[in-house]
Amino acid sequence: MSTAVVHDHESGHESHLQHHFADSEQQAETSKLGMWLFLATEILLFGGLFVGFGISQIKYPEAFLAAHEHLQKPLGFLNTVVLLISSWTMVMGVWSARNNKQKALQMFLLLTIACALIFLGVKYFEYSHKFEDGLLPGRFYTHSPMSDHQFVFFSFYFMMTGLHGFHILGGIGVLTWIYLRARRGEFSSAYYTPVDLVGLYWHLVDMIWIYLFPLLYLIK
Amino acid sequence: MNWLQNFTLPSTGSVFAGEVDSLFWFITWVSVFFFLLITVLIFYSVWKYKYRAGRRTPHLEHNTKLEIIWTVVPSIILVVVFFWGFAGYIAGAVPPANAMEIQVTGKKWVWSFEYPDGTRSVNEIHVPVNRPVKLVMTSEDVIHDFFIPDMRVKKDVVPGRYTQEWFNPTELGTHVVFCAQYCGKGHSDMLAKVIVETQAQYENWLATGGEEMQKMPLKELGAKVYEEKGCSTCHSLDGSKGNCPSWKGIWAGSNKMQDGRTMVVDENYVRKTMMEPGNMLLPGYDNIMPSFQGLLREREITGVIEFIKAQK
Amino acid sequence: MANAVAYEQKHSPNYLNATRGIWSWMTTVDHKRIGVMYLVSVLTAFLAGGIFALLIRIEHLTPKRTIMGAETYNQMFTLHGAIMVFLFIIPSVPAALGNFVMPLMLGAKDVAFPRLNLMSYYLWVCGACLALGAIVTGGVDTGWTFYTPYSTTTTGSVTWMTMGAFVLGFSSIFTGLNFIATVHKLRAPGMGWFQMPLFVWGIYATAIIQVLATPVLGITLLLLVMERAFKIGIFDPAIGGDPVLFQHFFWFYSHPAVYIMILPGMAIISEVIPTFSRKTIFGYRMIAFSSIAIALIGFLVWGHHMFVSGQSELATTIFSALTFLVAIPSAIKVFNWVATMYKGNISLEAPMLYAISFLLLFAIGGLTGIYLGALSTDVHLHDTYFVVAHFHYVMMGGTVIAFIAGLHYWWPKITGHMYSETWARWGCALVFIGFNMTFFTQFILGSRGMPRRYYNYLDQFQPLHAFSSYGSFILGGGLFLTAIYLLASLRGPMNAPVNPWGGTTLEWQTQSPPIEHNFEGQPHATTPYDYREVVETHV
Amino acid sequence: MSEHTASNPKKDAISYAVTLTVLLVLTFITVGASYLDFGSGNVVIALVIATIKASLVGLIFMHLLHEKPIDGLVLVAGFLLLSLFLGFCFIDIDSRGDLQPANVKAPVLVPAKPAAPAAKHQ
Repeated sequence: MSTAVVHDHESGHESHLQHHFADSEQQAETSKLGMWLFLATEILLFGGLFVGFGISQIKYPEAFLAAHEHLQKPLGFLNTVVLLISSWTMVMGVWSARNNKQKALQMFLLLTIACALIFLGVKYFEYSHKFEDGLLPGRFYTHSPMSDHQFVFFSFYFMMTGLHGFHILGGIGVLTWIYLRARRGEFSSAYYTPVDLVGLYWHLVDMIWIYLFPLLYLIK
Repeated sequence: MNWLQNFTLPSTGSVFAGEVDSLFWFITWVSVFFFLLITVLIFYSVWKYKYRAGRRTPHLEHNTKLEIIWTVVPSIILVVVFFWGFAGYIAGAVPPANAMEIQVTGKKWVWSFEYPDGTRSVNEIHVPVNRPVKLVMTSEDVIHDFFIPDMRVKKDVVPGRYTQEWFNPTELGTHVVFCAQYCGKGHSDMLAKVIVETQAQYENWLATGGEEMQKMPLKELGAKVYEEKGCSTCHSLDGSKGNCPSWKGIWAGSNKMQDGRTMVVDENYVRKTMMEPGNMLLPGYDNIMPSFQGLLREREITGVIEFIKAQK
Repeated sequence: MANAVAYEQKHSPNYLNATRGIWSWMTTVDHKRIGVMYLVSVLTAFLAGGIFALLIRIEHLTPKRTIMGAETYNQMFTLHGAIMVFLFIIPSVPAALGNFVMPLMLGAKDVAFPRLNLMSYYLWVCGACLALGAIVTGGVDTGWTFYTPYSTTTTGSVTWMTMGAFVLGFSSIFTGLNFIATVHKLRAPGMGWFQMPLFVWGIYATAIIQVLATPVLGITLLLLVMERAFKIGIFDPAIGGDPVLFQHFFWFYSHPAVYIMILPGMAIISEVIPTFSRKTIFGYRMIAFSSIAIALIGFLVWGHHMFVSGQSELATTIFSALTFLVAIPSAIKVFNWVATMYKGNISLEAPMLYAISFLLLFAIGGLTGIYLGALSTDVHLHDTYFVVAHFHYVMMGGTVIAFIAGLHYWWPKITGHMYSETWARWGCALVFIGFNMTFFTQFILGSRGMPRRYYNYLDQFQPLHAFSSYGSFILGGGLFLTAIYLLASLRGPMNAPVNPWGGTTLEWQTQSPPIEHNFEGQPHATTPYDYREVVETHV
Repeated sequence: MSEHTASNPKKDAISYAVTLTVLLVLTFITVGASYLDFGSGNVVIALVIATIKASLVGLIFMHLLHEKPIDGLVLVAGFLLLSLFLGFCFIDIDSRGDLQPANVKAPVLVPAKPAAPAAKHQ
């Protein structure tokens, strides 16, 4: 049995290879599979909220219709566009890393972070509006009587966008970390797994918003 | 095998119980057969093929015929069990049209019941023998469960909605009811009794309200009616004006009615108001009170009168 | 001669003495050390849960108050359930034994993500601390199922406990994720899917459920906490919510979780039986596929916990039919194990005694499942002691007994010590007798109508309750004895040979205890369970 | 990954740009459709468009087209399980009978209080 561990340590980037992997391709594929599994758990985590939302909407269709009128469609639309663009800048970041374009990689990562911040800014604006109008989750809801069940819509609105917002925040964290590593020149076509993984995560966050937007803002 | 039945299952108090028991015993004997089969094979192997140094074992990787048999045979048995259980379940889920309906309310940690004629009881239902009874149940706080082992019925009692169960009692006597869904500190004390009686006994109980009602002082009985029959939702006792006149201090006063008559509030006035409320309207009030004709026992009406007398 | 071997082993480098000091353990990424840390931790949880169980049984010696009040009793059974499920059984086989053994069986140097593995462990510790917090801040009295609206209205520390379960859920998710990646990517060269030991298949099937079901538990518990804190209006009927929907959310995870608990137990039995029968496993593929089938069908049957809950008749019928579907693969496994023993060369060391106990107890647990899957009988038996007995036969008679079998089977590999075989047989006998006394009795209590979670009970049930309690004392004694002789073995010589039982899987090819990186060089992938060559045991 | 190293960087970049354009166009369409009334079709249209968008993100941006099938399988398993969850919950809630006790109107019906303007609010 050839001991596959020691080979080509001299080629520089192999220093990222952990001792229990045979080669960097095995390591990269393993990391990716791990990430995909993590994304599946994220889908199911959000999924519980989607199921709860769906069941509640079936239960109170009029209340949900009335409640969603309080959301600002243009802002939701703006945020959708911002996130879609950030997804593109992210995939271009991965593309730059894969093609050894160091400067472009840093630029695209910064752009992605900027989009994320814009998204949160718009969200903050929307939230503060809701807070003023008493459109709050559960027992804090004061806009109309509790008995019309509009508060259930806002419970879900805040839980879903809130959980999503936390994921955006987390995304900004890991993107910044990747950006700092990219500035140190750690990534190249030979090793860019972290960029790839963060990209996958970021696209998933985008994907969830793709469903949240029509469900919350556009229901009829 | 009677001793086994008596040791394992509670007494069979309903038609349904017998059906459940037959499936129970079918599964039991199938289980005993398969358990013994496995046990015998294991112990035979352990005994017959006891370890001997150097013995070689055959390299048996699989045997398609055997594997098909032990997949198909249990499958067939399970299909039978499924349909048997399904048939019983549907029979238990659909009450017959002529079933008598009793409303059940669960509350930490009491059961209360209401009969078709408005009679109420707490922690005790009286039912006539051989007549299907349907229980329509709801809870006022957390989830409870109305479980009558002798009838083999059980259903969660859920707040915010109604669930139902039914049984056709065949055995005279008392059958215990458990709350079978955990509901807190008093969960294990939330018991009730199903008292299965002959039709005559049952009717007598309905008419007299049982011993408890006969012994209760009239004024207390009136207070009970006031709370339980809904008088309290419209008539206040403190003089405040609700949808109907307050009872405070009305006794022996004289009232000018909507139609111009003047009447004194006495026994006949109160009784007439309860039976024909539409004819006894006071100015400023709508005709919203329902008639209690046939819904109250004689002693209960007297109790209400005594209760009104006491509201000074 | 034997002494010389022992001496040499004691002083040869292994994962236990490669580095020293508590810090080297706290920060280790070695799957074997993490496995051992898990083992110690989950056994501590088992002790705690077991003490609660014995207190409950003592309380039931008499129909009314024996040693505690109703509120204490309610907290006892809640903690017993929550600790046993979330802190002990779910991580027991996969995270403790699986962590240690699975990479060895694959011929890998570690799991795919060693640091994530350590994080899983610390998440477990956090979860345990939160659960402890729940006890300290007033206790929880909801039952481990947290049914609404009781759980949204009670004054206990529900939030602490649910957050604990939430964190433990993520510990479990990361373990599962790690194991799936490991199985997919880190098999030794030449080891195809069907050369994997069946233990790995079982752990793999378990990991699928852990990854796909546990997130829903997370969100369910979050929703519960939100309902308590904000009244969001989804589960609480007082504000229009649907308490039965909570049960769907809860059981969508918690029924597959039953298979998270039993599949690894089955996986251990698939190892122990061929080894001690010295015969190839019968129906390798059937056993492997049935694990996967159980994992997948297991997702479709959660509604059988809700037959009397007010779930619709249609849903109830569908769930009943699907439930019978999941019974078949379990039955196939049992027949395969029995067929493996037939014409074997069987010796009855402790792991095999426990494996045979497993077969008998699991058969009873499985067969009594039929009563509960069938609709009309379930209506009578639901929420009675019959259910309690049924799931203890599966969870304890199945998983815990298999866990103990695995503990004895791999004890020499993990610690390098051999335990006293004589005491082990006594321990097994006591556990088996005590277990059956405790729980078989409860089948009869249940079918006679005794509801579960009852503090007071009717006088007519007392003889059976008392008998069950006496059984539990014997069971507790047996487990205590087991703990004693296992711990005592650690004081003895490091005398465990490389392959004490004549096992054919890869973990028996490295020394006991293994070296830090598991194998000298890359091990050969061999066909497991090939006993055509006589393998001599060393005991 | 091996496919990527072989694939043409320029072509990749173009495909990403095209994907972004399609995604933005679909966003316009879904917002536009929400102003029209298709009855219950609105939800279906919105969800179909969302699924097309999500698939584009998955296949192109997340490289599922070029990855090993197992990665995509994981994602699909997640979605599949979710639909099962929703499906069974829906079956239960949809097929529950609306049970009412017989006496729900009698003997004492409390007249609707003038409160509850909530009912009109919807």
